[in-house]
Amino acid sequence: MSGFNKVVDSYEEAMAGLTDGMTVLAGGFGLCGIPENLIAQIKKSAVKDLTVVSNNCGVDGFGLGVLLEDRQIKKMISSYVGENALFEKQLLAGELEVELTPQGTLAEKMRAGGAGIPAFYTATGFGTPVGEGKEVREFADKSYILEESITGDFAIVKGWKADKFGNVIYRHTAQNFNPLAATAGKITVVEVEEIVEPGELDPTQIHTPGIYVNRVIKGNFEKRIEQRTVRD
Amino acid sequence: MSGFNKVVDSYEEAMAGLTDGMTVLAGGFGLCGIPENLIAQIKKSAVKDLTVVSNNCGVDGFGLGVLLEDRQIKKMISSYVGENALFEKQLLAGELEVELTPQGTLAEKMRAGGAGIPAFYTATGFGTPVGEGKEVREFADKSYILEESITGDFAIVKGWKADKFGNVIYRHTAQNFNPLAATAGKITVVEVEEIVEPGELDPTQIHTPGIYVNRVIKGNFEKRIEQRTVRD
Amino acid sequence: MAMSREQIATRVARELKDGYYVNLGIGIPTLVANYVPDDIEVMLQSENGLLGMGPFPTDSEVDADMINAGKQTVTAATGASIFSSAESFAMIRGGHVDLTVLGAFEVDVMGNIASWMIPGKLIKGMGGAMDLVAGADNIIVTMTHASKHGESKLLDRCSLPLTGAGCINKVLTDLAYLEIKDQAFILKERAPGVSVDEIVAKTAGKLIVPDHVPEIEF
Amino acid sequence: MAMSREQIATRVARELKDGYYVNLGIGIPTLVANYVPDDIEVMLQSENGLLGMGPFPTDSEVDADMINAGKQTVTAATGASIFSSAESFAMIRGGHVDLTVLGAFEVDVMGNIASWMIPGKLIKGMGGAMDLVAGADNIIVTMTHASKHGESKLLDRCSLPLTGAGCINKVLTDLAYLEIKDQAFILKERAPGVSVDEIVAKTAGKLIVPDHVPEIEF
Repeated sequence: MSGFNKVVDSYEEAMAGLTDGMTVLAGGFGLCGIPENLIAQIKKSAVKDLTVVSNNCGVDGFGLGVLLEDRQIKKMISSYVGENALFEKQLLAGELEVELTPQGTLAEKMRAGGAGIPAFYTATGFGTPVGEGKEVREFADKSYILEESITGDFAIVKGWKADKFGNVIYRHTAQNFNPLAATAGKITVVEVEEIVEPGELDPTQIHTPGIYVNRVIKGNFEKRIEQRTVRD
Repeated sequence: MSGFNKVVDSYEEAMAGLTDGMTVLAGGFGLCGIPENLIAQIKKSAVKDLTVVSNNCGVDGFGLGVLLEDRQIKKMISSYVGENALFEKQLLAGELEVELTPQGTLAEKMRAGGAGIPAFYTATGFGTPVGEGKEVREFADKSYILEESITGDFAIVKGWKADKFGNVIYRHTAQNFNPLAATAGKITVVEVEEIVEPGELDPTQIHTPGIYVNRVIKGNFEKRIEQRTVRD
Repeated sequence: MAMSREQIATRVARELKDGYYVNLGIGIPTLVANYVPDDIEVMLQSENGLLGMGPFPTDSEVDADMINAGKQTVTAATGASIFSSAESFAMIRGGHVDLTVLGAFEVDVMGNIASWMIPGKLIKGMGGAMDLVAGADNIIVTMTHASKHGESKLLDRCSLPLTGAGCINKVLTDLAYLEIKDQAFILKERAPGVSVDEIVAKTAGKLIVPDHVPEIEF
Repeated sequence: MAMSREQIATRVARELKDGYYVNLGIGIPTLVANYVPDDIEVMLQSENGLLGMGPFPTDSEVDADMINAGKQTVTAATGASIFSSAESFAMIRGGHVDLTVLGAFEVDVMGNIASWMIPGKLIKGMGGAMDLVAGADNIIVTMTHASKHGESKLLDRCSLPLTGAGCINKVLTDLAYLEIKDQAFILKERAPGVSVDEIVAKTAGKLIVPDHVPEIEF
């Protein structure tokens, strides 16, 4: 099984090949299902001028937020960038470029990128600042704008379990953008809580088939909670 | 749970509202995972002038092939229509209109239809008869054609298990086009081998969420095999 | 008197029907879940990838992998499904959600809505709001009728950058329930004790007032 | 002597690398699976929605819900995944399959391929062939060099309706292995005992013959 064994043993190896100026697609929504150790490795590697595609940019001091500290991110493509004072500061200072993209359009852009669809039409954003400069076309009397897909040099993904062949399943709502990012990276790296033998995952229940995955690593996760809300 | 209980007790009820001239999206690949009893009900109902969207058109005497017998189908949108002598006869006699669509484009058209994407670009079919009359556009120096999405008045789907809320899972490769058709029908009807209580299916492992499903019925299936191939 | 947040939520909840799949935005819309009539059931869609949102977890149930679109820890209801963000927005964009309730800064007689950005102040991003308003056929906007400074939020033309164009036709404010039709607001109901005159005075956009405008009853 | 079907499959199999995801078309391409070198592993993608196709089932394992793209009953290999047709073609269209092997009626010096339709005869449909040729970067076409009537299938311009335009650069026939470059076929290898002259005679499209054309060895 050597040819399909995607398991790597170190985070250095997991992110090997990432260089200045690359585009990185990151799974996660808020702090849920984020590849926290892969992000930490990017910080450690000190690569800069990254374009990062992720729904959010973490918070101050955790998640993608840590990449702002040393200004490793040149540009963010995100739907929501609140909850982050350093982000705000860099944005207002003109040190950070931000391309705000509606959440559903962002998800579809990554899926399309992975699926060989270079562009699609959506009603989302028509008539708003998001639609400015984009082609408008009518289908059945409704107006849509043309959105182009996104691919990345790297995709960094947080899974729950993966087998050694890179088949991945996600846990609860930690799925979010992860399977979409996974399809659209030239090199897709998945960190998981548990690595199992091929055959242990039910073939019909795999969220990300191994064909999309280049490297798998087992990590330990803090899983910080952004809004702890409980009932009595 | 009445509002979400999608279970119907008869095939008449399952296909109620289907009338002449409607478009029906059908799951299945070859004879695998086809909604055989829903098809039989369409035959029984004697509606005609249907446009049927399905990868194949069954075989003589089984699957969608039975709808050819009384000429209930006006037009087929399919990727592959071999294995069917009556089909061939009606096609050559000009009694049946056929829009041949590449398999991946067909799958994506249904997915897009269900997802509110009216059209997308694909390289598939560029420079071939499939691309004739369609817009060509270049993205990153490669040529793509514009393909419009498909929706239907009805979607007929074969699942393995569904809960009463219409959450569906498929068995093995009987999944194929079923979850795509399910998203794109104004009325989506799913016939399954087993109906379970809500909560019995793992929420993270549902192939078709109940929001897409209007009616669920339990059926008995012949599951005819097209090419029985065995090893010693 | 102007309706409370709870009263607004209660009135919105009357639009719910048994078997509805509903997406509730942050703020007043979230409260709607507390006022679902006893004799019906609805299923809440959370756009991060959850259909069938349950109540907040107990302390011991809290799970970092189980959150809603507001990033709050939640539980899954019986019969829930959990999926990717692409699948979630396929539902939303594809028009499969029966009712969407969300807040706004402004709406106008064209059915435009502005809810995500105030130039010069912080831009947090639109999140899923643009997809929600573009994809839904049935949207209720909830907001105060006027700003703290008394400026009407119901305009002839939104002044802020839009979230969606021509997609809104129902607005519930603290003063009134209005529908948007033929480039005007149509006053359908008024808050208990609020006069038509007050609503007229606080509505900057073209307003049509029928002969009879019933009071909302609680 | 012209290569047998088995020899063609054996030669194709030499293009496989350890860890390749491979889609094999119907006919000769299917045979390639029987000649995978012992020291490597490949995973077969079947476009109906199976990654990791195993051998045919035993009689007792036969399952109507478990078929391949040729509608044959199959099994799943260890580590397989099974998914929808949209996901399957996302893999194919997105260029994730490492090698695609398929048959053809004709190929030409432009890299065009015709494989799905013969006007006037029955049209069965293109199935997944158009997606496969449009999505893959690495395609090997296998076919006989000439028709039963002796007509070359390697042309300056395909005469039949195309499956894909400008997407083929490797062709293995019963007589030769050729690459397509700069609007010509380049003769890279010849079948054992087949002369360059025979290949030249049976190739209608522009052919470039290098000084040395090695024989394929088995």
